[in-house]
Amino acid sequence: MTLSARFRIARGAFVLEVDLELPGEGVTALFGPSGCGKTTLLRAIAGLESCHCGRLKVGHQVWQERGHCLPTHRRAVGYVFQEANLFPHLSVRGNLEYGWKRAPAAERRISFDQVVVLLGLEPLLERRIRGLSGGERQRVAIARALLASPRLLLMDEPLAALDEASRESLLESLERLRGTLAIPMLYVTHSQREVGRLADHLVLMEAGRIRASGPVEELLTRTDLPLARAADAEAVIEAEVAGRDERYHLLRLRFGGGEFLVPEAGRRVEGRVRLRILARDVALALERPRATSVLNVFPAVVESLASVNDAQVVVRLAVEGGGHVLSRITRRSADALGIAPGLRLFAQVKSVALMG
Amino acid sequence: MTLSARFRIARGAFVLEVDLELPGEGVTALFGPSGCGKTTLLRAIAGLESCHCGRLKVGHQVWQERGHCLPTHRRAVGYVFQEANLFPHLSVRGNLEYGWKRAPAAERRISFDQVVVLLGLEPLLERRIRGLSGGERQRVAIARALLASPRLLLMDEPLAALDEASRESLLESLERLRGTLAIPMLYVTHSQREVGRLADHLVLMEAGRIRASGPVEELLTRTDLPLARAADAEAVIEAEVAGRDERYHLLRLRFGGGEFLVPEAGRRVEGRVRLRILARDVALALERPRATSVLNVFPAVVESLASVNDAQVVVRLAVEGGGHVLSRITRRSADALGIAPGLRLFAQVKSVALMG
Amino acid sequence: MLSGADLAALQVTLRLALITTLILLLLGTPLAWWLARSRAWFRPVVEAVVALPLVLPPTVLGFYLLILLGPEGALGGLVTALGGRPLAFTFSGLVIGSVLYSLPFVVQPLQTAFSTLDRRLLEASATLRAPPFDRFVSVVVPLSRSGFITAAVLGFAHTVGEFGVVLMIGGNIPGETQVLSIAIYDHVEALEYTSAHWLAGGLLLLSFLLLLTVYLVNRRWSVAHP
Amino acid sequence: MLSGADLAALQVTLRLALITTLILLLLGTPLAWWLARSRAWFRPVVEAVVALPLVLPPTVLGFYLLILLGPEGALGGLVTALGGRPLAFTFSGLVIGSVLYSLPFVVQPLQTAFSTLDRRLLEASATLRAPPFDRFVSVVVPLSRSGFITAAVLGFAHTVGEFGVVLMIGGNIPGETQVLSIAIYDHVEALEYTSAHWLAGGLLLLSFLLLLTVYLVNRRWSVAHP
Amino acid sequence: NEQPLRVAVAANFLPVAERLSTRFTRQTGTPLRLVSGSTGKLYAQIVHGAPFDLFLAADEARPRRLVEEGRARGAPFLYATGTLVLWSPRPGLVDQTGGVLAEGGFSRLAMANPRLAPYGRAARETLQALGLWSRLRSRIVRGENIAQAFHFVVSGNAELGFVAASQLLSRGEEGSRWVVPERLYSPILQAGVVLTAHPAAGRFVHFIRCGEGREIVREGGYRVAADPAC
Ligand SMILES: Nc1ncnc2c1ncn2[C@@H]1O[C@H](COP(=O)(O)OP(=O)(O)OP(=O)(O)O)[C@@H](O)[C@H]1O
Ligand SMILES: Nc1ncnc2c1ncn2[C@@H]1O[C@H](COP(=O)(O)OP(=O)(O)OP(=O)(O)O)[C@@H](O)[C@H]1O
Ligand SMILES: [Mg+2]
Ligand SMILES: [Mg+2]
Repeated sequence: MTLSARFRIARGAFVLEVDLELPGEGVTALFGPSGCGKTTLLRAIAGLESCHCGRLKVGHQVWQERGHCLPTHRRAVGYVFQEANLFPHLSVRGNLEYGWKRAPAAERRISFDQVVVLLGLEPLLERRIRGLSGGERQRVAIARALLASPRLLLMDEPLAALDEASRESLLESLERLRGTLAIPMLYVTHSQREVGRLADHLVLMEAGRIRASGPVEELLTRTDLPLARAADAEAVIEAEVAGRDERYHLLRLRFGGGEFLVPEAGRRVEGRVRLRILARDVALALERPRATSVLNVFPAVVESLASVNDAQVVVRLAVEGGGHVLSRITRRSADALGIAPGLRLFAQVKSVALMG
Repeated sequence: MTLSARFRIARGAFVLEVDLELPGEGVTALFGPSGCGKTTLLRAIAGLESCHCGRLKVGHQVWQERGHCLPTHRRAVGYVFQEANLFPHLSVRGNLEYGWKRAPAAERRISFDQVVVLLGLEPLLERRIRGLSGGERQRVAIARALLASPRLLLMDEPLAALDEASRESLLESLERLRGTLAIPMLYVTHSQREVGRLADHLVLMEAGRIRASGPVEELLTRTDLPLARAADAEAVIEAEVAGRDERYHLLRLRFGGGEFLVPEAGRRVEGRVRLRILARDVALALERPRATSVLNVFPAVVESLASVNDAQVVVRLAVEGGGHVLSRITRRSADALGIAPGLRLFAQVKSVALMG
Repeated sequence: MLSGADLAALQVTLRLALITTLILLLLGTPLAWWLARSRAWFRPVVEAVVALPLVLPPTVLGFYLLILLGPEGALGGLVTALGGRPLAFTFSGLVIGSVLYSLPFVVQPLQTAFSTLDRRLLEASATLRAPPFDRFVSVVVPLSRSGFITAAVLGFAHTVGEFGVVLMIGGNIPGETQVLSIAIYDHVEALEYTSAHWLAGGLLLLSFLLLLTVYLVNRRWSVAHP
Repeated sequence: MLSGADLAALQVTLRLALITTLILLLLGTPLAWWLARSRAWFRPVVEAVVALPLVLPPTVLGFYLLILLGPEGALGGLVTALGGRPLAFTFSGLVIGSVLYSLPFVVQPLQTAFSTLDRRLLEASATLRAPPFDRFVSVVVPLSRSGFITAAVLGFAHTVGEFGVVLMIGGNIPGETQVLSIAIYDHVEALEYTSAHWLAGGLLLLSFLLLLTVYLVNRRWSVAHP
Repeated sequence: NEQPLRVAVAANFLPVAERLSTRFTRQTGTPLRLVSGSTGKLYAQIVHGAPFDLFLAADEARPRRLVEEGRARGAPFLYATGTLVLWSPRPGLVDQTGGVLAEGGFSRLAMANPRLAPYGRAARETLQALGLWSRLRSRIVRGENIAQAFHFVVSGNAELGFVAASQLLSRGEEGSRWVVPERLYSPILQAGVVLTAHPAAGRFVHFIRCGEGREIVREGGYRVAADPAC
């Protein structure tokens, strides 16, 4: 199943003009500056914009095309709006049950109680919407969308109003949902962190157009795109669990000719795992550093580099065995090391984070 | 001028009970998990909750007390609501002018055009509210509050809906405003980054109560508070500009017996500057590392440590000449180094960021 | 105090008001919905036409209705041609007249309520699989409660007090088309002031209790579901 | 076609409807605001009382007003005791009667509009230094536009078509208290059908144009400021 | 320069009153202002201080009552006697003897409300005298006044009805009619009464009863008895 969309929507001076082919599984992040048209695109996919605006196919089903238009209520999308948009005349429970009751029992893939627990809504169930805090509203909105048992989940900055801890736990839940429910998600976010954390596929928007679209690993490290040059620039790579330090709860991960030690953070994992490596956590050296242990060091080849600001550059490195990482270093170091495409060197990683 | 507040507000099972003394200048960040009462506190200060709920003094002026209550419109607070809350019947310009026209000309401290430029609202001025994107709304809301020429600025997650770039530029603008306008701000945020970036004073809330309140430098590094244990844990310190590398646009900063090289990022600074140092960017060693240059290394003394998770601990270090930094290391390293309060060691900083 | 005829009139009145209010809500709701959402150029025309019956004195409106419903009138002719009973002097005729005359009192408050509704809630409801009619019932109706109550109260009360139209096309037949308002009027005209006072007082009391109940229930409801 | 008396009646009618609508808006707005926001226990009682004049046939209401306003009535007695002219059979009396009878048509749509208003906008306006009355004018009024239009239209149209009350307490004095609705009624009663048709047709046309203008302006406005 | 004379006129008499008024004003220069309404309403208004100088009622009872209550000056006077007619716009429906009533070839019979309007009372008395009252009761539709009864018939909603001769005359209606014999109902006496000391009131009353007005009243479809007061 893939999602193929082609829209042209004009709103005054703003024009959204996209032609997209998205994978029909996993999480696709929509990323772009404020006002670039992310919400408009999501609305068009949900059928909330005029149907004359384009063509949309989800799997083998045509959702809209000239002359044909599946109305929103038959698209079975779960939509988490940018502003929570809850029903003020219903209690929290009433809001949650709204879509739940309307979804055919056969299509339900998750139980009411599961969702309530997942989003920590038990104490709020009988509350009215008016007294809820911003974060609580957002959680109710996410739960409501999940409970409608959608075939496609559209989420517009669902975590923006949440604190770090809730966001973290929700991200984990969403990651788990992605695995168990196999609902494809389109996920709008302003946070590069969430992109790296959650997304498989990334769509980069700018001023109503698609700037780039592709697998997250690829796009995050392309130095011609703004992501690699952001303060939070990071790479996502795959590594293999090579061992475990039971005493200190550390994992030994093998990757690209090197080995990392990574805090286990309470989860037992086996086989292949995904890791996030921040560009600023990667230092470069021409020789394998001798003073430190071999840990967290691996050989790499410079692929490209780009300037971040006056003082810093970001370097894209190809890693042995596939994958890319980024390194942000001062221009001075880059000059000192003579960084140029093709140069072989060693990357030292200060810290990595385990995903999913 | 200080702000002293004492409120008791009950909402069903939730009770906000605070007794606060805040500095009357600079930025005070309100930080705490979703639903802990931040919005309620802001509303009470603005006079939007019942006036029987407590006592509030701003400078020498009593805003509320038993029997006496200054109504909201005479408090001259600028309030940026959590949901933008713009007037749908007015254009963007109409929204901006609303408070501007009502503020006595003598109290105006910033011109209409300045604010419009600051928030990049020129192209939106004649637009209606309905078509604005989430981020655009939020920017209009901030501008509207600023233009009311408030004596106290209350901001409820003003940047949550913005992308990294706009957030960054707005943060800069707010920092500049703090300097030029000298309006005290109360700033609710979920982002530890914004706290470190913007705040002078920090109020930590939990379940309707004040968990801690004090200068940011102090609270960020207290290992008994959740901030130091968060993934984004960081310290804010002061350093002195010792020199400048004109070619590579780097600043040499002297601090606590060590020296840093920091990208200048386009700004010329002199004298003392504030720096943010992430806990995970600080490595520890018992001896001054010889392999690397002396750069970015300084002596420090362990003050306290706390566990972050199974695998990691965070260490609070006192730095020569005052100030504290945090270091997050694996429990294994901590054991290997024998970290304990009182231990003298060397901290190596991978990267620091300049503030303000 | 109250004669049998008065009681019959009370019964006719209540039946008329109830049926009229019901029909008005049924007709007025889609009309008001259309008026609140349509962008057609002729919407203002329809809006004006809906309010128009108001400006005619009820008796005069009744007079024209009488002509319209008569055997030579457009409507009456049609009805009799189709084999129906003539409508004048029947209860059905009363209902038609009352519906026409009270229509704006039902349509306009509903339109006001509908047009202030937040459309995004309807969008939310559509993404939650609710088809259009379901959306209307589960979102629009509860959120426009206050508009519906106003519409029903104005429609009902106005039909109870309505007089000229009913008098004209009803023919004041006791037990059939004589309503309470006419009965009171008759008492006043006949200088039977005592009976008029009693009847008017009773009507006021009854209506007051009815209205009070509506508003109390509404209030209780709104405390529970604000 | 139209006699001098008819023209005088037209003039009285327009004056009456305008003045009544104005007074109704002035009185109805604060009342509706209170009803929309109050949590007092007696609010439902007030709501019911406001709707109550509706259930009495206008002539009967007029009859009681006549008693009240007449020289021996409570109000009339008071007025004359204070040295004022008696109110019955004067234009002022008409205004009082019309205001009373059309009150619910103005109060209820306003109340509906006010109660669906987003309170957070009022809070925003308060933080932007707007004192209460300013808030009302700059936020509540524009956002309740549709409620005000409904209120004004219903109030105006109902006063134009209103009849029984005016007839009773006005005394149908040409050039003074004879309004158009009564003039038409008189023509109908006097079997002067042609004059009645012309007058009714003219009134309908005039009102239609007036209403159309209101709705067109409203529409243009709402396109410009949605 | 003279205050206009305000005359409250029963609605059914208004067309005639208008003609009277024009004539009178032309003759005497005294302006008249006619206020029409149902007799009951006018009576209530007079009781509550309506500024009328003269009251021309549709019955005899209310002027008498005003005199009894001391709200009038002088005695009530008769100014016209109405004639009841059974009429249908359909030619041939009403025969010259009113036999149609007994035959019952109709579904609706219109008349004024007997409780309120003198013509209604007369119509009831007629039916009672013919012994048809209870039989026809269910087919009767009642207008509030004689004008409404006329509307019912003229609009075709009632096939026939008891109306006033004056109405038929003023409208010039055709169709079929039966002038109900006077013996079948007690006379429909329309009386008036002077209410104030307006100087023109007496003159106008005299104009109606004895002068040129008398002829106008008769032309309007009323009978006028020989008046001893003239
Ligand atoms: N009527 C209009 N005239 C001009 N521009 C419009 C109009 N309506 C919408 N727009 C513009 O369309 C753009 C896309 O809006 P959209 O809500 O899709 O942005 P977004 O990517 O979701 O932004 P955000 O991250 O701030 O929510 C915005 O720049 C908005 O100003
Ligand atoms: N009627 C009520 N009954 C019970 N709890 C209530 C009621 N009204 C509000 N609350 C609770 O008060 C708490 C404080 O809300 P507030 O909006 O101040 O939180 P907040 O700190 O701003 O959270 P957020 O960051 O999510 O916006 C919330 O937990 C909310 O659920
Ligand atoms: Mg958006
Ligand atoms: Mg909040």
